[in-house]
Amino acid sequence: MSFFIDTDTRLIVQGITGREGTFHTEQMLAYGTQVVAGVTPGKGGTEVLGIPVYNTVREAQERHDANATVLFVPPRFLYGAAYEAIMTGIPLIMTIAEGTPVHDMMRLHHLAKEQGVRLIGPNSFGVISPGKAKAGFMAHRIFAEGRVGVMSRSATNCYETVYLMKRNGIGQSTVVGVGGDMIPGSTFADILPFFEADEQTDIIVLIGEIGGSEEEIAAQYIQEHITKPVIALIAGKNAPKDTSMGHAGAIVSPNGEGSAESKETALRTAGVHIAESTEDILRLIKKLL
Amino acid sequence: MSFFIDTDTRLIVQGITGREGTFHTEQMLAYGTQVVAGVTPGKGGTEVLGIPVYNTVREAQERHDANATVLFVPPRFLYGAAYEAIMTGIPLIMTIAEGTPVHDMMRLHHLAKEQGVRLIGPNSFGVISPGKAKAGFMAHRIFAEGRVGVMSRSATNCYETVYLMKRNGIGQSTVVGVGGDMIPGSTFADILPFFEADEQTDIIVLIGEIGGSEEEIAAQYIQEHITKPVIALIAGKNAPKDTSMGHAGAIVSPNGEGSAESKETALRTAGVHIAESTEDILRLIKKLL
Amino acid sequence: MKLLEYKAHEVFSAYRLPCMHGYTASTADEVKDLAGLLTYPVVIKAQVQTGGRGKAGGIQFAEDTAELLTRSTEILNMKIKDLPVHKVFIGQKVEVATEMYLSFTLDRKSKQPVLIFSTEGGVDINEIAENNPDKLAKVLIPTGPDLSDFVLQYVIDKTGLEPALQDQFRTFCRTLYTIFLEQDCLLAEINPLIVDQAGTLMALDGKIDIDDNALYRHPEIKEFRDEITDNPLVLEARSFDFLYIPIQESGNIAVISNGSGMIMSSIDLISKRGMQVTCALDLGGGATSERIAEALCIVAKNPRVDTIFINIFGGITRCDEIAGGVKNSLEYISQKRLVIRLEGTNKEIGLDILRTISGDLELVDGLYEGVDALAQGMNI
Amino acid sequence: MKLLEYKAHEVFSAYRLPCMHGYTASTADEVKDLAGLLTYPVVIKAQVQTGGRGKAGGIQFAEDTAELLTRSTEILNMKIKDLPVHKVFIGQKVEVATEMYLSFTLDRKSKQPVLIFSTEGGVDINEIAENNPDKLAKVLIPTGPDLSDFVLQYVIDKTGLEPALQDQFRTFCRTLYTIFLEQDCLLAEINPLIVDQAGTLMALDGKIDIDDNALYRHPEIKEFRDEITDNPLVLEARSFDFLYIPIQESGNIAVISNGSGMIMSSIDLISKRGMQVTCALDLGGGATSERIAEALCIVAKNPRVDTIFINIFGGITRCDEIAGGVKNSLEYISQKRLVIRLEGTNKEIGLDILRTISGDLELVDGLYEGVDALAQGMNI
Repeated sequence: MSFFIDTDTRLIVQGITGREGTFHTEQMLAYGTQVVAGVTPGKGGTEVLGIPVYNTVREAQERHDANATVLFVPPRFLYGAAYEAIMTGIPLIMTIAEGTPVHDMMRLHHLAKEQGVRLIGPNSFGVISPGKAKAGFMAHRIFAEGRVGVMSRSATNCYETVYLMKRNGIGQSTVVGVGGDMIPGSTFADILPFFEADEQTDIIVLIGEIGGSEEEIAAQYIQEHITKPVIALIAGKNAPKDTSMGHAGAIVSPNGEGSAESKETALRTAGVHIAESTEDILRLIKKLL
Repeated sequence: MSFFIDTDTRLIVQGITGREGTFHTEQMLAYGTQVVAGVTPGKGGTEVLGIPVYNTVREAQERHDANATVLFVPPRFLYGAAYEAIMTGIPLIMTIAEGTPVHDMMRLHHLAKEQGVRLIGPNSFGVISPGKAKAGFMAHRIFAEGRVGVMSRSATNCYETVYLMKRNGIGQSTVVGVGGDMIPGSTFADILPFFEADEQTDIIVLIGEIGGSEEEIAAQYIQEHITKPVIALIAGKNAPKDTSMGHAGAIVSPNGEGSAESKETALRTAGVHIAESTEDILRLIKKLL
Repeated sequence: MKLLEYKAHEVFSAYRLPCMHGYTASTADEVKDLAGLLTYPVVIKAQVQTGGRGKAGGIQFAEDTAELLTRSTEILNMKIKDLPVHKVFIGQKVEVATEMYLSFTLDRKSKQPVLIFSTEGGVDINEIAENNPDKLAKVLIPTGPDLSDFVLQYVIDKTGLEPALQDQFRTFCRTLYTIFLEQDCLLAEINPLIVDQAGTLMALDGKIDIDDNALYRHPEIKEFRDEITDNPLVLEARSFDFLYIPIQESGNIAVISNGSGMIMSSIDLISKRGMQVTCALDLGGGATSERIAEALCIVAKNPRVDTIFINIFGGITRCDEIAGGVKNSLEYISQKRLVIRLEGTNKEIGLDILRTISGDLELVDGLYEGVDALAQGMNI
Repeated sequence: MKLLEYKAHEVFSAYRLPCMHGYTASTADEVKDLAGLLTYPVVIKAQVQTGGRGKAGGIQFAEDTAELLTRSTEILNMKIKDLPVHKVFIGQKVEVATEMYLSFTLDRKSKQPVLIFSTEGGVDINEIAENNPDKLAKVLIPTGPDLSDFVLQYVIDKTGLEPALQDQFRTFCRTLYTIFLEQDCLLAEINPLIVDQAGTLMALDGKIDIDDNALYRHPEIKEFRDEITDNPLVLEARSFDFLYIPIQESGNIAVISNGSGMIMSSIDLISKRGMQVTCALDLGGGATSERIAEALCIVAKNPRVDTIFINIFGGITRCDEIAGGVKNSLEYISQKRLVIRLEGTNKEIGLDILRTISGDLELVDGLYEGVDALAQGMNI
């Protein structure tokens, strides 16, 4: 039993009638994910790929006993769609959109905590438990089922890593796209306990980057609570200060807050193995297996 | 170590300059509680009983490393004072006032959950760990230190019970006034895990009453999670329907929701010992000891 | 505080929620004065704080002034479920095309407001839930000042509300929800919510229950509080800040105590022994002897009361004040049997005072013992 | 998006926050036109997106029109930290009694807004925090539209703000917090927040940083976005929805990739081998060959670039589109060395296309191998 999504995940796709929503629903179905319903306000009563579409998340949830939702909606509609999913009490909400206003995410982050639901993303590829199910837009053929848990702020660094792993015969238990924004719905520290408790996970890989302090907070959590080996890569060591590196969250402030050094130091102190590159992650995994 | 308040509790009294606030601060000090600061907006810089008063909870908390607060403020100011305490992140907030608007409590209940702080009351006598510390207005001489945990919606029924226990040589670990309002900050089910984990507690006594469904929810929690013996009394079996019995929360709706029968049935099914009266609680405790 | 129907309509009007407009009258003369203002046919509705008015004949129609006077007088002389009708509400009769149901109430379990809507209405909501669950939608509302689109869309889709009514319905719900929040309602119910011949939604009847603890925020409503209370003892107690609770019409015992829990426990024990409590009075905390004497006088005024059980577990309330109160009121309550249990603060001083009183006070030590004494006195 | 000072003052004005009023000018002629509107003495402030303006001579005063023209021309011809001054802001000089500091920013750790206030101001806030921690208060703000009394009271008590200023301060904070929320600010800073000779609070300088992702909600501000960007390649890339990031002035390598993480990783590996990246371009996901050709042309326009490293891990981005883009832009980038790594969707088709191209493309398999090739080519 994987902890976020699995063969018994009954997934709603919010924004299923959009171009991306439809395309990735097809991909998710092809991978074996149980997509049970779609939601697009105003399109209730129609069908996409044989999947019924509803106006509201609650109706979709009630009629299909859904337990997760993935949002393929443009950033300016993310707040409304996620708010609805949170308030309907969907226990797992995965948001994909890149470019969500940070004030919107600030409110959603706290709201999800209040309502006790798990919000993943945005600016995330989603979540995949290889061989079981996926929710998001990741190219699933580069993943392989196995015993390494991965969570990453960056999609491309994550892809590079899992593909390297796959070509070397190493698979993943669950891979979570934490997302590249300033305020993620769930932080590394929020997700760590799930990997720790997951019987399928032997090693945890954390792919962080400059900006914010989630890696430092994760380091503290690892020191206090995590018994499994953790490998971390921090991207952006040579990025200039006060310059966004594409991800809204990947920015070192003028006073140096959010630097790679600070993160690596904190993680190293917590006993985490620091990788210098994606290739290096592979080397460390091999050493630890 | 008692779980809510103890000898290392560093208590703030909000509303310390009021008549009741001052009187009960004196009582709490006499009992040995560490009252470290008072808060009354506009009275910052003064002193009450030698205890410094501040304008804001944050200043009191920062200067005295406080970890709990008790609110002796009139019901119409409860929302503001509790909001401040919650948002300052005081981990334990005990509210006393009777007569708080239910819409105010609705908002505070969710806010406290969101912020991860524990809110007790209102319409509550507070919390006491006999022999260690108390926060509230309970007449502490009728309590005795011991190994029975008690939580009660009613103050008078609780007093009757603990005093009977004391005269029979049985003491309490911690006694929590859940409060008599429609929406408590913490419900029986919220508090049960603390008694279950508390090494000093051997038996749990739950004093409920008609109205709402907290006893039913507690019953379910007990069935699933509680290994210690639980004794319950439900007051109000013979109260007329659709009539408030004094406590805002003690009301059976016209359709019979919130009846004592429903509560007793649920609790009995969960393996709880049902007491017919306060005397009967004593008899059951003696049997179980 | 449960508002009378006409008062609920006043609240609706203030928020521009389409509802019945009309006039109230308390006497036949007042009805006569209204005659010229009305458009016939009219409906005359008894203003009482209970359901089942229609079945009891409390709602009648009139085609002209003569009929209006006859019917109004009839209703004003009625008792509905033992409640006398003091007031009627008279308004133009509306041709109803459809009856529906809408309410906002507080869900104590989730601690959130809940919206209940049904395209079936006019009968009790529990009946609808049982017989027509498909036509009913019940949905918890995220706490906050706004009613989200998705909540209303769900309700519309679930009940299949016809498209022509949806926009009106949304506005209607938003307004009623604003009333629910701003007026501190425990319940804001419209039943029936009707569609008239022109296809317009309208509240034909309304129930609003306002949180007593929040009445200080609604002084304009608070002043009508006494209007809805028929029991003069409740009113008298209220004027002293006591809570007087009628229990069983057929009982003969009055319970006086200093807390809700203790009152309920006392009634439970007394009832268990086959006796009946007719009323209870909650002193609250810290009452002085003067106020306690008043409390005793109030319950003594209830002619059904032949026995008064005073059960005090004093914390803030001092037993010597209780005893003083008994002493001061003795001449007014001398006809009644008195069983007194004192515990807590200044217990011994209180008992000493009571022992000096000549008369048949029965002093007991403990609640259980008190109930025992009550039973013995009644040979039970 | 970091607003220029004058634009921040415009935002303050719109919210009636007391601030500097003045005029902007981009040329000496424009300054001349303003002369008649001014009350001397005036202050002339360079409008550039960097701190340390004052020390660099970018803030000057003038007693009369002649001096104004001299000083303005001087400033308009300046470069401050390599940034040319395109605009000056001219306003009446204010006699400052006290300088303080106030800001609202986003605390990424707690995910809440944070208020920072100091009765010391005019210098960098980190300096104040270090030298005068007693005069500084930093407090997280509960998310929500209102700034609670207790938050402001704490700040006042903590910093010992003098009583005469407290009411003004409260209003000032509330207004700035409204700006912070409504304008989607990452930072709303006033430094110095001054008290003038009359005892009035006023924003003498302002920094507003607006969340780029929320600019769609602020079209009136978005149109000034290009004004603050001096790099023409950044502007050109933006017009194609690409992100062009200047890295090291002294570098010679351009990195083109399809994602922020991969760009950072590429730079990290290249730097680790002792080479230097001068710029990077993020294609985002799913770029077509036409757009990819544009991207290549843009980086090729940077005269410092002699080597372009294309590193693609294609998901939505297809490798054949990348290859097509390279082919189409070949004539514009022929002077540059090209190292190309393709992985993912349609990799083989892409490689086949590239193999048909005559020229010195270096095709590599893997990021690590790509960096190796770069190093070998530079004899490192």
